[in-house]
Amino acid sequence: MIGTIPLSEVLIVSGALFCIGLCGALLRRNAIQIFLSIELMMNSANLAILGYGASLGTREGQIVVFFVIAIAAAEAAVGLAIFVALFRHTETIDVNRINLLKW
Amino acid sequence: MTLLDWTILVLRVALPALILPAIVTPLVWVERRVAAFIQDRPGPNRVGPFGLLQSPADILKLFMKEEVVPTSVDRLLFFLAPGLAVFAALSTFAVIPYGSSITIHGEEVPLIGANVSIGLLYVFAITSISVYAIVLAGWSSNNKFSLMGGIRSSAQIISYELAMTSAAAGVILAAGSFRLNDVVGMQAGTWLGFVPRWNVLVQPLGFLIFFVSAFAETNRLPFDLPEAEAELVAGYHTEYSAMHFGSYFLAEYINVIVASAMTTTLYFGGWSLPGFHPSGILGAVASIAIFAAKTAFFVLIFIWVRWTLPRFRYDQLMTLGWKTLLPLSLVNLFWAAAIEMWRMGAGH
Amino acid sequence: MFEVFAAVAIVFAALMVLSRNPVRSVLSLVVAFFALAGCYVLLFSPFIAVIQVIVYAGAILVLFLFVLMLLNVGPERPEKTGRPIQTLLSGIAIVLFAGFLLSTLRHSGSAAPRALAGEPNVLGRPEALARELFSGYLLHFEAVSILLLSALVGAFVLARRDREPRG
Amino acid sequence: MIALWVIPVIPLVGFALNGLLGTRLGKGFVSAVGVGSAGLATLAAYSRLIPYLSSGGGTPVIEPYGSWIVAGSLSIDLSFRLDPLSALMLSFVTFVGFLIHVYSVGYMHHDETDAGYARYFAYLNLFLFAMLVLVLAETFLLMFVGWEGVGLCSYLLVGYYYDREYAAAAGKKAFVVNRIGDFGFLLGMFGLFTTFGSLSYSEVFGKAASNPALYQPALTLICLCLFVGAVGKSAQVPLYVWLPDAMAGPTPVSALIHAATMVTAGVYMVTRCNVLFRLAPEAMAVVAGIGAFTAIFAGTIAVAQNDIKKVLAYSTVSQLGYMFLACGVGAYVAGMFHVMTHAFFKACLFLGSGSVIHAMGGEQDMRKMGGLKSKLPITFWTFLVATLAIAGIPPLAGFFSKDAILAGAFEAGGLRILWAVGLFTAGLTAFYMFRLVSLTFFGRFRGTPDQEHHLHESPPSMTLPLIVLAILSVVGGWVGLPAVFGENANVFARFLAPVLPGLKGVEEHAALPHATEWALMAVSVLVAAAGLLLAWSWYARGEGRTPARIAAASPGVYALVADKFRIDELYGVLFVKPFYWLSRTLWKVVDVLLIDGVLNAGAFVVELTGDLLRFLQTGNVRNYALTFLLGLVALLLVVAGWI
Repeated sequence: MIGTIPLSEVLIVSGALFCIGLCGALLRRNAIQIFLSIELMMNSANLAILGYGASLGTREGQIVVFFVIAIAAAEAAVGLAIFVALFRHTETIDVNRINLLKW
Repeated sequence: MTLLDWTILVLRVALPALILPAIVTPLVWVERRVAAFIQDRPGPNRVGPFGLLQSPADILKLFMKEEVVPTSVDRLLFFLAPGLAVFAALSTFAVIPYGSSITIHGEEVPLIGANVSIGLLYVFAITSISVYAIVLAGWSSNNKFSLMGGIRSSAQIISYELAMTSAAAGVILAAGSFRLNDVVGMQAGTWLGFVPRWNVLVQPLGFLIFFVSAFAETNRLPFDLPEAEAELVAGYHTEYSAMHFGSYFLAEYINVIVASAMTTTLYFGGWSLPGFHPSGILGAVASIAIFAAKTAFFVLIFIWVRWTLPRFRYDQLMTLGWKTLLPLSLVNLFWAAAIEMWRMGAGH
Repeated sequence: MFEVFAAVAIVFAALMVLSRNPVRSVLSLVVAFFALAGCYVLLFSPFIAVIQVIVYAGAILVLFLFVLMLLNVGPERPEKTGRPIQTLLSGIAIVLFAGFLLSTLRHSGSAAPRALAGEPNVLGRPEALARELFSGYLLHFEAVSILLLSALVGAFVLARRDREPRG
Repeated sequence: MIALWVIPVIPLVGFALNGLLGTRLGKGFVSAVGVGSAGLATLAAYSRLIPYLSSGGGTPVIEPYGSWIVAGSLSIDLSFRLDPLSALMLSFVTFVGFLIHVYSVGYMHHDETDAGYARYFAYLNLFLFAMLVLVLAETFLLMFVGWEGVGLCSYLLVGYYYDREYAAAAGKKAFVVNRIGDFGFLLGMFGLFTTFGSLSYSEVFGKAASNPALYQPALTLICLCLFVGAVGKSAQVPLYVWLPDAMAGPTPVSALIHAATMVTAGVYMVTRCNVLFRLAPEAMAVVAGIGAFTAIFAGTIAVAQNDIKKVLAYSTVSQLGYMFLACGVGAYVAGMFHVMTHAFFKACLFLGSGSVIHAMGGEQDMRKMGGLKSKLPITFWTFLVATLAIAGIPPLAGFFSKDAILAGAFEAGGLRILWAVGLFTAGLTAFYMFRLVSLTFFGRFRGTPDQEHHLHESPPSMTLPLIVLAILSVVGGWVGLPAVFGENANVFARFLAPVLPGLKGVEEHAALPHATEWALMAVSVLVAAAGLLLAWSWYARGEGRTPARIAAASPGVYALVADKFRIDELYGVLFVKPFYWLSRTLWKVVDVLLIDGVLNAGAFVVELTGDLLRFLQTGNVRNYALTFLLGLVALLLVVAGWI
């Protein structure tokens, strides 16, 4: 069980999750769902990092992921605050309808 | 793994999961009797001797009642939420050591669901799941009172979790481990021969913060704003009926027990007692009894407070959490760190 | 065991993307993250797994739910004007990227078919991790704490409702 | 012993104090600092001069203060030099400067605000600093610093009343015309450096004297360039036009800068470079010619001027021409002698005229004066002494110096044209100066009754310098008695002798026989007396009827002279207008059309590009994300080598 997971398997799972997140980020119109997809992509990266860390037998992977999670928390707080502020002005979080920043 | 190992594992995990709901039934009776005593009235005393059978009767009633589901609820989440609540409440107990250890076939088995290295963190992780049970209930009910209750509850739990975690961090600092068995172990023994080495004596402020936060976490009075019958009808479980309502009821009481058990473990030495060195089956049973007694004491305090203090206003609740308890918990953390440094200095 | 967790994670991640209802999206992601936490445990990182649950499931995603409930955003309505070119291009790009990524990863995996090494109890011990974090990475840790503080202030300023003149 | 650098630094400190704090601390403080620093500088200078003179003053003292500029083969030290020539300049620059500072306290006291007063004294101190640097410098470059410094102060002080348009214009004119001269000086310095590889006096002169033939004809060119600088600074034809206009500044300024010190810097410079000039006879001839022409030309203009300061200004130009005449004929000692005596009597005259203007309430037109003799006795007597001195009446200072120049011009031989011109100019000088005295102090008062009522003698702070300068105008010439009074009578010539070393291949003029010298003296005195008497009879006795008749008889000629030969107008047509036209053309064509055009074209291209590219900014975040991904895919494909 533990200790026999091949690294390539971890990486494939990570890659699959990343691609799923990518689909969501590109194809969804709800800003919050896009944001969720980005969080998923970040987690897939975490998985890959942990996989590498474990395969190399170091704790550095865990430390990097620790920081990634902390930064993700900060990012989520600010990002959601932006959505709230945005929603107050535009009454929508559909990114196709938020397009004031153009010519 | 042998069959015996599997059996032991299953027993270790299942025992508390089965016993806890069983305890809840008499606990409800106790609460009602105590409440009646405080309010100078008899309380339930008709069904069975001293009304002891009142609670089983109520439970039977809840099982038999008709399930009413409003039309525009999100059915999946609506039914998922109560289960989540009970699950979260039960699984917390897995990492709490409820007794010393027993030796089976020469192998020492600690009396704990899972003796993991991240015990306390696990407790907090599970606590965060219980938020979902309430939020989802509030949202899926498609009822503005429920939604308000759900939002209030999640905000309250998240806010007090900060203070609670920070207070518990003081204990972790002193123990040097997240493992709750280590926390209990460090509290065994005495100072000067008669003062128990309980954390409450070193970090009284931490204990106070933890215990107050525990009230908020369990949504008990004086912090029962998510339910707040008078304002929000019944909060997030307004739309629930029959046993789904019963699930929340059950979860609340389990949470009270778990919170008391946690307080006991972190600050009052858990199953240990000064001068008590458990050995053999008898010792193990004695340690479980000690643990149960301590926990029962705090459960009674929960009940006592509920029928004594009035409900806070929402802004007062938030002010208390963010502006009083959180800074105080940081003070406590610094205090714990200072003690630890002093202790390390004395060691050299 | 890992395969089970991974399958759950992938399925619920896909559900998250496919769901029209944002609340369901969030909940799917919660499940996916729990599954990922399980994967982390199997990768000798129990501490990270718990942090994952506490921070992601317990804080970040609750925040998402919170915002969704505050804004009361309904399910995504189908758009009147489709953007076929954009969708097509996105599809092509994603397929290309996915193909590239997966082939590369598989390639790297097969080139170095390393099984995970290390003593699980040693590698994942929180004490050892803490020692490393607070010695070699102390500066990073402090920097992140300042980042969190500024994010806190920033979020507060951004989401504040009352813009009354102070006086 | 005080180091030489202390002497100029004292007024510099005064400048800083007055310039930075003067406005706040009031007139008392400003006067104390301004006059005090000038006095201290004078004391410091004399504390060096007296030991130097008593020791005979043969060898120059050079005080190096370290390296100033080092770049490639160029290496210039920061050093000061005390030799007879700089000692001479130092003596009267500090002393006359100090007297004029004292005079200024009385002259400026009532006219100006605190700020203006502080500004005035700050500039005056700065001028003193620059002039001392100019005089004490050991290298051409350091001299140039002082040279430019005095030019700047001149500009600032001429334009002191900057709220009056003509004063501002005059300051500008002085600056622009001086720039032309400075350009010549700069070219001369470049020439010196390329020819001699150094800018230090001792090195340059030493090399030139040791092997004169080697450096011809560059030497002539260098001398001419340097002389252009001198022409600008010392107001010689054709660059003299700024000096009469510079009278727009306060009168003490005219006395200090535009009579006694700064304008003689050109003569000082030529004398300083006498080694070079004497090796370039063609340049000497040019110097003599320009000097003689300027002398007679400016003298002629002075005859027809009615503004008291203008007469003195043209007189100054004329006298400066005299000095260059002396240099040009090789009589450097006579030139420097005249520089010194001129400083005394011309400063006295300017200060006297200032006293008169002060009394007249700002009136400068002589036709509205007259009969001030009794009202301003001290001013009158000192003014008269100075006038007699400039006219060349023995035994006053001007007689000896002028006689020395005339003797030098006579010695030079040739057709004696230069001598004749000098002699005629001497007569002219006596005539117009006495015309001035007659119109101002004799006859009856021609001003308004109001002015007459307010006529008063000036305060002691003004009259005291007048008296001191008048005494100097009398005795100042006695240090340079001509050879007829004995072989060693000319102390001045002996003192300056080390500055004029003998040169191989340059013949010294033989001394004139005593009889000839006596005859020359007699002739010049006679001519001067004739001029005096003519002016006296025409203007004091005849009240200007005869000159009016003459002017009426030939109106064209008189108008031409009175209009200063319309040189300014000529320059206007010849230089200023074309220059304006050229500037305007450059502005319209090169700047607006070409430079701005290129710039605007660039901006237009950028704008156009932006106009087109901005359509990529759809404002749709998904488009951006897609673009991002497409870019990433492309990059990955390139890295993988698939494209």
